[in-house]
Amino acid sequence: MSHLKINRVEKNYGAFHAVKGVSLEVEEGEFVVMVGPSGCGKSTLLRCIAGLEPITSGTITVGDHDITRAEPWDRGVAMVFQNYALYPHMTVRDNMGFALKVAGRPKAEIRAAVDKAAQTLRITEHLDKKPKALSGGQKQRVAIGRAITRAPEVFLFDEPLSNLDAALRSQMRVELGRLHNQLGATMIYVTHDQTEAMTMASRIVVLNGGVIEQVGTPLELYNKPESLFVAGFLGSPRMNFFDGRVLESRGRELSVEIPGMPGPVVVPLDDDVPVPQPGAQVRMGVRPEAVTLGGALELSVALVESLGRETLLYLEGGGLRTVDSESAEGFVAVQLPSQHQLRVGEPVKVGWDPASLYLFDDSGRRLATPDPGVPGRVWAGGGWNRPQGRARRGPTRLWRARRPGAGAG
Amino acid sequence: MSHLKINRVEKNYGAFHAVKGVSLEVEEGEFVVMVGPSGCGKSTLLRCIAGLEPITSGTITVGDHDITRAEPWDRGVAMVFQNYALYPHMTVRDNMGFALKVAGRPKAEIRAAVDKAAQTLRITEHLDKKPKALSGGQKQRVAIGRAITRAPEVFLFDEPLSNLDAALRSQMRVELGRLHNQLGATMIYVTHDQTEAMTMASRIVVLNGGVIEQVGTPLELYNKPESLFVAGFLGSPRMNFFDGRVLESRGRELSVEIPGMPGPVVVPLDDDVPVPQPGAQVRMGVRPEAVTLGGALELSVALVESLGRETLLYLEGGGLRTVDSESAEGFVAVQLPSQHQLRVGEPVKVGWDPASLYLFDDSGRRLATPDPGVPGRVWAGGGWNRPQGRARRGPTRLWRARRPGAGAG
Amino acid sequence: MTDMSRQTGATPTWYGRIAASQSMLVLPALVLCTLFIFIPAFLTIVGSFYAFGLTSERWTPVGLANYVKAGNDPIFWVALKNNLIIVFGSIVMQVGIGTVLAAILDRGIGFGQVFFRVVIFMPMVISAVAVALIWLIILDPNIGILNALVKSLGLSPPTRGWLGDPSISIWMVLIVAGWQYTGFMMVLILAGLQAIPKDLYEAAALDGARGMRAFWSITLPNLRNVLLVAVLITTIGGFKVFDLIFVLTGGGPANATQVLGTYIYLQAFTLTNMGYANAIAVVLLAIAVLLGWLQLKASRQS
Amino acid sequence: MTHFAPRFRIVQALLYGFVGLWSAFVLMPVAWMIFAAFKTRREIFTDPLGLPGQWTFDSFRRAWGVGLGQFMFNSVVVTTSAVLIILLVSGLAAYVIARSRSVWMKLLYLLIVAGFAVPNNAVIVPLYQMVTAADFGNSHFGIVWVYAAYGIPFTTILFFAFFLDFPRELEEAARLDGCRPWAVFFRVVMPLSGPAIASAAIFQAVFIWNEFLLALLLLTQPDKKTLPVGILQLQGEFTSDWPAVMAGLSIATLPIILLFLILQRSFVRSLAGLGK
Amino acid sequence: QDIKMWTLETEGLQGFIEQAAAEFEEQHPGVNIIHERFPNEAYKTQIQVALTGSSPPDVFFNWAGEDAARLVRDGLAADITEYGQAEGGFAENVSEGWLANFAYEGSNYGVTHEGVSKYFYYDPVFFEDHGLEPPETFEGLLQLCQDIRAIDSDIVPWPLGNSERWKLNHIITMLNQRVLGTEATAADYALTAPEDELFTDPGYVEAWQKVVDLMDAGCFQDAPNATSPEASRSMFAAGVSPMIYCGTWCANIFAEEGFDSFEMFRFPSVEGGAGDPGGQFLVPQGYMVSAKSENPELAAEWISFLVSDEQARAYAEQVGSIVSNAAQIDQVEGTRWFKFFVEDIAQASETVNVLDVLLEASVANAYLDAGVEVLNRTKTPEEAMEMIRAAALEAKNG
Ligand SMILES: Nc1ncnc2c1ncn2[C@@H]1O[C@H](COP(=O)(O)OP(=O)(O)OP(=O)(O)O)[C@@H](O)[C@H]1O
Ligand SMILES: Nc1ncnc2c1ncn2[C@@H]1O[C@H](COP(=O)(O)OP(=O)(O)OP(=O)(O)O)[C@@H](O)[C@H]1O
Ligand SMILES: [Mg+2]
Ligand SMILES: [Mg+2]
Repeated sequence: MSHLKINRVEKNYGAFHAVKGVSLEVEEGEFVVMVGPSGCGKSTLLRCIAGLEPITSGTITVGDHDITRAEPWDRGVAMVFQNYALYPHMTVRDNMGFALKVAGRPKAEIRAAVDKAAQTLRITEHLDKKPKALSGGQKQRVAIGRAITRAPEVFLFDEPLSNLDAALRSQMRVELGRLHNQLGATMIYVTHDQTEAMTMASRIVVLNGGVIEQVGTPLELYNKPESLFVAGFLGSPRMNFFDGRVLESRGRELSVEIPGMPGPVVVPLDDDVPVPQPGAQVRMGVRPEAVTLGGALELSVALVESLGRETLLYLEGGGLRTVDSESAEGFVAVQLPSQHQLRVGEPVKVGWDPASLYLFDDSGRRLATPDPGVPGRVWAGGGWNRPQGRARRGPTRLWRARRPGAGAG
Repeated sequence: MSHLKINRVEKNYGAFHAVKGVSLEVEEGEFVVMVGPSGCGKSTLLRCIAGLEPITSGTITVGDHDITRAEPWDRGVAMVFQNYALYPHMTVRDNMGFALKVAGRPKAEIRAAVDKAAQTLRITEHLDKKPKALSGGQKQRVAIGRAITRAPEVFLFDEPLSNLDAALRSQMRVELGRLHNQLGATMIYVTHDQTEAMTMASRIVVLNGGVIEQVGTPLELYNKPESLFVAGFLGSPRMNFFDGRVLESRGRELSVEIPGMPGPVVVPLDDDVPVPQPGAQVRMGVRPEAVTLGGALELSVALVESLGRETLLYLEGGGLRTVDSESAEGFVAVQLPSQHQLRVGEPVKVGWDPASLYLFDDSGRRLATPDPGVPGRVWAGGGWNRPQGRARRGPTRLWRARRPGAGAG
Repeated sequence: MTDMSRQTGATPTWYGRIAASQSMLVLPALVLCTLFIFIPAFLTIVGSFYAFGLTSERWTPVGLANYVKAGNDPIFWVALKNNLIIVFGSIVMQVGIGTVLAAILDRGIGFGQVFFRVVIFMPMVISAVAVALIWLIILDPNIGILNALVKSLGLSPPTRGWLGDPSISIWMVLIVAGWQYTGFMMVLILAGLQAIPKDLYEAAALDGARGMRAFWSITLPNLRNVLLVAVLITTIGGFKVFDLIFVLTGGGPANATQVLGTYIYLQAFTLTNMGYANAIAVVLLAIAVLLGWLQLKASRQS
Repeated sequence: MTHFAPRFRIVQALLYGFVGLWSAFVLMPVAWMIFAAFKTRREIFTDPLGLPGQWTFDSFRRAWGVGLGQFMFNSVVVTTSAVLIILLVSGLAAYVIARSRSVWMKLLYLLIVAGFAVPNNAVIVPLYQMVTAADFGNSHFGIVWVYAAYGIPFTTILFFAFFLDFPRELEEAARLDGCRPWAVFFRVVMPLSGPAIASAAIFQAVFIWNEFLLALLLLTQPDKKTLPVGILQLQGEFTSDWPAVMAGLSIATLPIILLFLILQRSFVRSLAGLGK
Repeated sequence: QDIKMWTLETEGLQGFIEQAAAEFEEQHPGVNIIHERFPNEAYKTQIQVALTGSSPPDVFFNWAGEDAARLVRDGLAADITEYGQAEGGFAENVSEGWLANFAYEGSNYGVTHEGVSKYFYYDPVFFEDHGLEPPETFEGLLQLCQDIRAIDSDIVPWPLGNSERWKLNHIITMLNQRVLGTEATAADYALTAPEDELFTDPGYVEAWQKVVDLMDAGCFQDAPNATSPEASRSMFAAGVSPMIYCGTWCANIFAEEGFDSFEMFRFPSVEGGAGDPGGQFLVPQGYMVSAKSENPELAAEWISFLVSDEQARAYAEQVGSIVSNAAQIDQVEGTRWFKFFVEDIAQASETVNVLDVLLEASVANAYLDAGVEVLNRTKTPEEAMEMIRAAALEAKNG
C-alpha cells in the first residue's frame, strides 16, 4: 500500500481553482519532486498536504490515517520553507527542538534528538547561534534539521534551495540526496529547478495549471514526455521545436514538411498513437544534444557558448526557425560535449538521427518520442534513407555511442 | 593602445587591503569578466573604476584620459547594479533618460536615445511603467538601458543577473552577448557564475584575495589554469583533486603515488616548469568529464544524478578520496555525456587519459595541464604503458574524440 | 543603525566631500536646536542653583537648596509618583491593550480591520486640550454622561466626583490618556505584527504551536523591538505629560493629580518660585534624557 | 492567513466583541460632543444621555463667532510652515550625518538626540524670555522657528535611520548619471523618502497642531492665536454655554478627523516605518 | 504710537474698549490701542511672564493685592503718580480710598477701575412657595439648607463649583472676616505676625468648621471639587437649585441664560463673631502700567481716560459693573440688580478683599488646597490650618 495518498484533491481560492482534482500515490521512502511553471499550484498542493490550507474537496491519507481534516501538527508531516522560516529569536538548538518542546517531551530527549540531527547535518558547532549569524546554506540546514527532529512520516520541501547560490545549491543537492538515503523517509519536494528535479527525484510530478501533466521517473519524463509541455519543460537549453505540417504517412512513419528545411523530415511514430492525417499541424522537437555536427542541414553560427567541457551553439539558418525557444530569435540550439573553436557567422552542417526526434500533435500530445536503445542514423537531407520500419526497443545500453565525426550518411 | 588601463591599483579600507595592486589592460570592445570567490574584491575594483570609491594608489585611464581622480559622471563609464538600482519614482523612460536630463540635453535628443535603447532591449511597450510594475528580467533590461542611453565608453556590470531565476538568466545571457556584439562597447562584467563567465567573456580575470590569479580566454583558463585555485574555480562539478607524493621522475614524466590508487600514476609535465624532487607533495587533478568508464580503477557508485543529456556519477572507493571537493565525502565526480542506468552501490571501473591530468605543486602552481590536441590513452593501472615523452601540442582540432567504450589500453 | 561601523575607516571622496564642505548643511538644525533647546535647558540648569521669583531680577545663589527642598517636598514626591503611575499605567493600558487590539486586528478577525483601525486610532489626532475639555464635561458630576450612565445602571457614582476624589482622579487621567493614545500604540504594534513573516506562523503550526502558544512563542519575541519602542514612547510621554492634566484637573484635587510638568508650572507661574521650579525641571530633564538615551541604545540593538 | 475551524467561531465573536467595545468607548465621547453641540443649554443639563430635541446650528454659529475660523487659519499657517521647515532642515542634517564618517558628526547626532528628550515645559521660562527678547512674541513667523526647533530632533532621528537604510546603489547610480551632491539629495533621495517624510510630517503636524503651552504664552493677540488656545478660550467666553463649547470643539476637531480619514491609509502605513 | 492693553476676557468689555479706544484715538492722533484678552485662569501666568519679557503690554489689568504688590517690588510696574496728578489725570476722578488699592509707599502704581462683589442670589418664587426667607445669620443659613433639603432631598440648596478652587476661597474669605474681624487677621495675612502667633487664632479653625457645618447641613451638592463654577451657575440658572453665592458679574449671566427674576441677599452674619457684619466682599481691580512701557505717560493718560466720568458711566452701563468713579452712577441706566449692587456697596462699613489675591502666593495656594481637602473631608479644620500655618511660616522665612 502506498504511504501518502492524495485522492482527487481540489483547492479553490474563491472562484479561482488553484488545484483541480489531483490524485497521487507516494510510496514509503520515495522522493517525489513536483515541478511546473510558476503559479501552477505546486506550493498550494504542498500546503494542502501540510494542512496549512484547508482543501475544498478530496482526501489525503498518510499510512492508514485520513488526515484530510487533521490539524497541521497531527499529520506527521514536516515542512521546509523556501526562506527557511527559522524563528529569529531562538537559537539553532531551540529552533530544532521547538516542536518537541511544544509536544512537552522531556528535556533530555529533545537534546538527544537535536544533537543527532545536528550531527547528521554537520551543524553541531552552530547549535548555540541565532539564525541571523548563519550563512544561507547553514540556515537551510537548520530548517531541515527542524524537520528531522520531529521524525515525521513525510517531509515536505517548498523550493528549499532557491535562495542559495549555484555552488551551494549543488552541494546541498548532494547532501539532501544523502540525507534521503540515510533517513529513508518519504519526501515531497517542490522546485522550479530542473536540475534538482532530474537529479534528486525517484519520481517527478509535472504540474501545469492545477492538474498533473505527467508522473514518472526523471528519465521517463525526459525521454518519453507525454506532452509538448513536459518535453519543453525538461532540458536546458530547451528542446528545439519546429512547426510543421504532415505531408504523408507511410506505415508508422510520418513525412513532415518544415519551413526552412531543405526537404521533408521522416519521423517514426510511437506505437500507441493514432496516425495523423496529412495536412495536420504538428510540432517537431529535437534536443540540443541530439543535433550532431555533420549532416545535410547547413546553418550558420549565431552565438557560441564554450563551457569548457561542453559547447553550446546557437545556429541560425534562412527560413528555419525554432518556435517557443529560449532565444527570442528562433536559433537552433546545439549542445556538443566537447570544446570547439567556432566563430560567429561560420557555416556549419548539422544533422540528427530520426530516431531521436519528438513529434507532437497540435493539441500538444505525444506522437513520437526517441527510442534511446537504437543508435539511429544521421539524417542527411530528405528521402527515406533508412530501412523501413522502426526498430523496436532493444535492451537498454549504458550509453549511446556518439560519432560526431561522421559525415552525411 | 588599450582602451581601459588599470595600473597597480590598490584599495585599502582602513587596515584592510581589499585590492592589492591590480594591473589590467582592456582593449576596446572587449568583454572582460571578473570572477573570484566572495569577498575577493571584484565589486571593489569595479567601483574603483566607476569612481564610486577613491583608490588608495595607482592610476586608471580610459582612452587618453587619466580618470583616477575624476568624478564618477566624468569618467565615461556606466554601471549596472546587481539589484538594478532603478529609481522607483520615475517611469522607465525617465529612468533611462535621467543621465541625459541631468546633463541638460534637449528633450528630443533624450527621447530619441531612450527610444533607441528601448528598441534594442525590446522594452518599448514598458516605457511608461514604473519599475515596480516590471518583472525581474525587464527591470534588468531597463538597468542596462539606462547605461546604454549614456553611450559610455565602458560598461560596468556587477553581478547583473544574479537576482534572476535560472531560465531568465540563460536568456539574458544570450541577450547580453548579442548586445555586446551590436554595441561593440567595452564591458567589464563581475559575476560569480562560471557559466556566465565561460560563455560571455572574451577574457576572464580571476581575482583571489585582492590580486589577479590569471587572465585569459575562457578556454585558456579552463585548459591551462596557472594555479590550483583557477583549476578548481572553473568547471562544475569541480575538478577531482587527489593529494599525492612524487615517487620519481623519468625525463619530463612524473610518477606520483596517490593513496587509494592501485599503483603509481604517471603524469607528463608541462615544458616550462621545473621538475619536482621525489618526495614532494603534489596535488593531482582530473576533470569529471575526463574520467571515462572502463579502466583499471574499481570504484562503487555513491550517487547518480541523471540530467537526461548527461549523467553525473559520484563514486567512492576504499582509500581513494578527493580533497576539497563539492561533496564533503571525497567522492570522485564523473560526468558522462549520455544517459546511464546505474544503481547506488554498483561497482564501476573507470580510467583516464594521462594527458588529461592536471598536477600542481604544494604551493598550488601548475606542473602539468592536459594537452587538448592529443587524444591520450586510457590509464590502465600502473606502469609506463605509453610511448616515452609527451607529444607536443599539435594543431588544435575542433573536438576530441570520445571513446567511452574503449577498455583498458 | 549598525551600518555606522561599515562606513568607518574609509577614505572619503564623495561622502567625505559632504562631510567637509556640505557639513554646513547641519548648521540650520544645530542653530535652531541650540537657540531654542540647548540654551534654555542650560539656563534652566543654571537657574536651579538660585532662588528667584518669576518677576524678580534678583538671583540669589542657594547652592543645592532647591534640590534639598524638592527632597523634602511631599508634593514633589506625589508628582513624581503620579508620573510613575501614569508611566506604568499607560504601559499596561496603552501598550497592553494596544497589543491585544493589534493582535486581534492582525489575525483574529476577518473583516472590518480598516474600520476598527481608523476608529481606534482617531483620538490621537485630536488636541489634548479638546480631549480634556470633552472629558471634563463627560466626567462632570452634575451634567456629565458618565454619572448618568452609572446611575442608569443602578450604581452610585463616587460622591466626590470622578475628578474630585483624590483616590480616583489620577486613574481617570489615566483612562483619558488611554482613550487618546491606545490607538496609536495599537497601530504601531500592528505595523510590527504585520512585519512578522507569515511563514513563521505556519512553521509554528506544523511544530504544534497555535493560538496562545504561537502568540507567546512567536509573536511576542518577534515583536520585542516594536514593543520596546512603544514602551519607551509611552514612558517619555508619561514624563512629559502636561496639557491633559493642566486642563482636566489642574493638578487637583489638592495636588492629587499633580505631575512634574504641572508642578513645574505651578511653582514657576503661580507661586513664582523660579529657582525651585528649575530644580524640578532639571529632575524631569534628567529623567527624559536618560530615557532618550535608553531609547537610542535599544534601537541601536535592534 | 490561516483558516479558522468552526470551534474558533466563538473565540472570534469574543474578539469582535472586545474590539467593538473599545471602538464604542473611543467613539462615544466624540459622538456625545457632537450631540451636545445640538442640544440646548437646558437639555444638556436635564437630559445628558438623550438625543437633542432640535437639530439647530445655533450653537455652531455662536462658537464660530468667537473667531474659530481665524484660529484654524492660524493653526494651518503655523503648522504647515513649521512642518516644512522641520522636514527640510532635519532632512539635510540627517542626510549629512548619515553619510558622514566623521566622529564629530556622530557626536552631533548624539547631541540632537539629547535635544529630543528635553520637554518644553521644563525650559519654558528661559525660552519665553529669549523668544520675546527676539521680538518673536505674537508672531507666527517667530513661533514657527520654536516649533521647528522642537520638531527637529525627533525628525532627524527618524530620517537618520531611514537614510542609513536607504539603498546606496540608488545614490551611486545617480552619481554615475551625473548628479552633484545637491541633485542626489533633491532628485533621488528626497523623492524616495516618501514614507519617512510622510510619517515625520504627520507626527509633527499632529504635535504642532495640538501644541498648547507655547502657543498660550507666545500668541496673545486674538488674531494670532492657534486652535488649542482658541478652544480653551471657548470655555471662558461661553461661561456655561456648553452647547457652544461643544460646537466649538466639534468645529475644531472634525477637520483634523476628516483629514485623518482621508489620509489614514498612508498615515497608518507610514507608522509602520517607526516600529523598525 | 501703539498702546498695548491686556485685560481679562469679560463679557461686554470688548465692546466698551473698542468704542473708548476709538474716542481716545480721535483725541490723540497717531495713537493706536491694541486690546488683547485672556481667559481668567491663564491670565495670571501670562501677565507675569510677559512683564519679564521684552515687550510687555503697556497697560494691563490686575487685581489689587499681593500679585500687584510683588510687581511693584520687582520693579515691573511703573510709578504713575505724577501722571495722575496732571490735568485731567485719574486722581481727579478716583477717590483716594479706591486709589489706595494700588498705592504703595505713597505712590500710585495703578488705578482701580472697578470693584466686584459677591451676593447670595435666590429664586424668590421658590422661597415664597415654600415659605422660606433670606437668612440673617449663619445659623439661619444652615437652617435654610436643611429646610430646602426637607422639601426634596434631591434639591441642592446651594451649588458650589469649586473645581478651580477659588469658589470656596471666597466663602472662607467672608467667614474669616465674620468670625475673626479684619484687625485680627491683618497681621497674619501680611505675614507680619510673630512666628509663634502666625495663623494660630482659633477663629481660623472655627471658620473652616463653619464650612463643615454647611456641608453637614446639606447645603452643597455631592462633588463640589469636581464641579466647575460654570456648572454650579447653570444649576441655579436652570432652576435646579434655589440659591447660589455668586459674584456681581453673575447676574448678567443668569439673565442671559433666561433667568432674571432672582433676588439677592448679603453674606449673613455669624453670631458671636468678631467681624463687622456690615463688611462686604469687594475685590478692587484696575489697570497698571508696565515699567518697560516706552510711553508711560500716554499709557497713564489712557487709563485716566477710562476712569473719566463719561467713560466710567458708559462702562457701568455696558458691563453693569461697580466702577471706581461713581460721580455719574446715578445717571447710569442700569439693571435692577445693578442699582441694588451700587446701593448696597455704598452702605458697606468695610470691604473685604479675597484671600487668593491678598495673600502671598504660596499661602494663598495653601488656602486654596485646604479648601479642597476640607470639602473632600480629607482634612479636618485643624489639619487644614496646620497646612496653612506651615506654608505661611515658610513664606515668612524663605
Ligand atoms: N491565498 C491565495 N488566495 C488566492 N489565490 C492564491 C492564494 N495562494 C495562491 N493563489 C493562487 O494560486 C495559484 C497557485 O499558487 P502556488 O503558490 O501554488 O503556485 P506555485 O506553483 O507554488 O508557484 P511558484 O513556482 O511561483 O511558487 C496562483 O495562481 C496563485 O495566484
Ligand atoms: N566599505 C567597506 N569598508 C570596509 N571593508 C569593505 C568595504 N566594502 C568592501 N569591503 C571589504 O572588501 C572586501 C572585498 O569586497 P567586495 O565587495 O569587493 O567583494 P566581492 O568580490 O564583490 O564579493 P561578492 O562576490 O560577495 O560580491 C571584502 O572583504 C569586504 O568585506
Ligand atoms: Mg510556490
Ligand atoms: Mg560584489
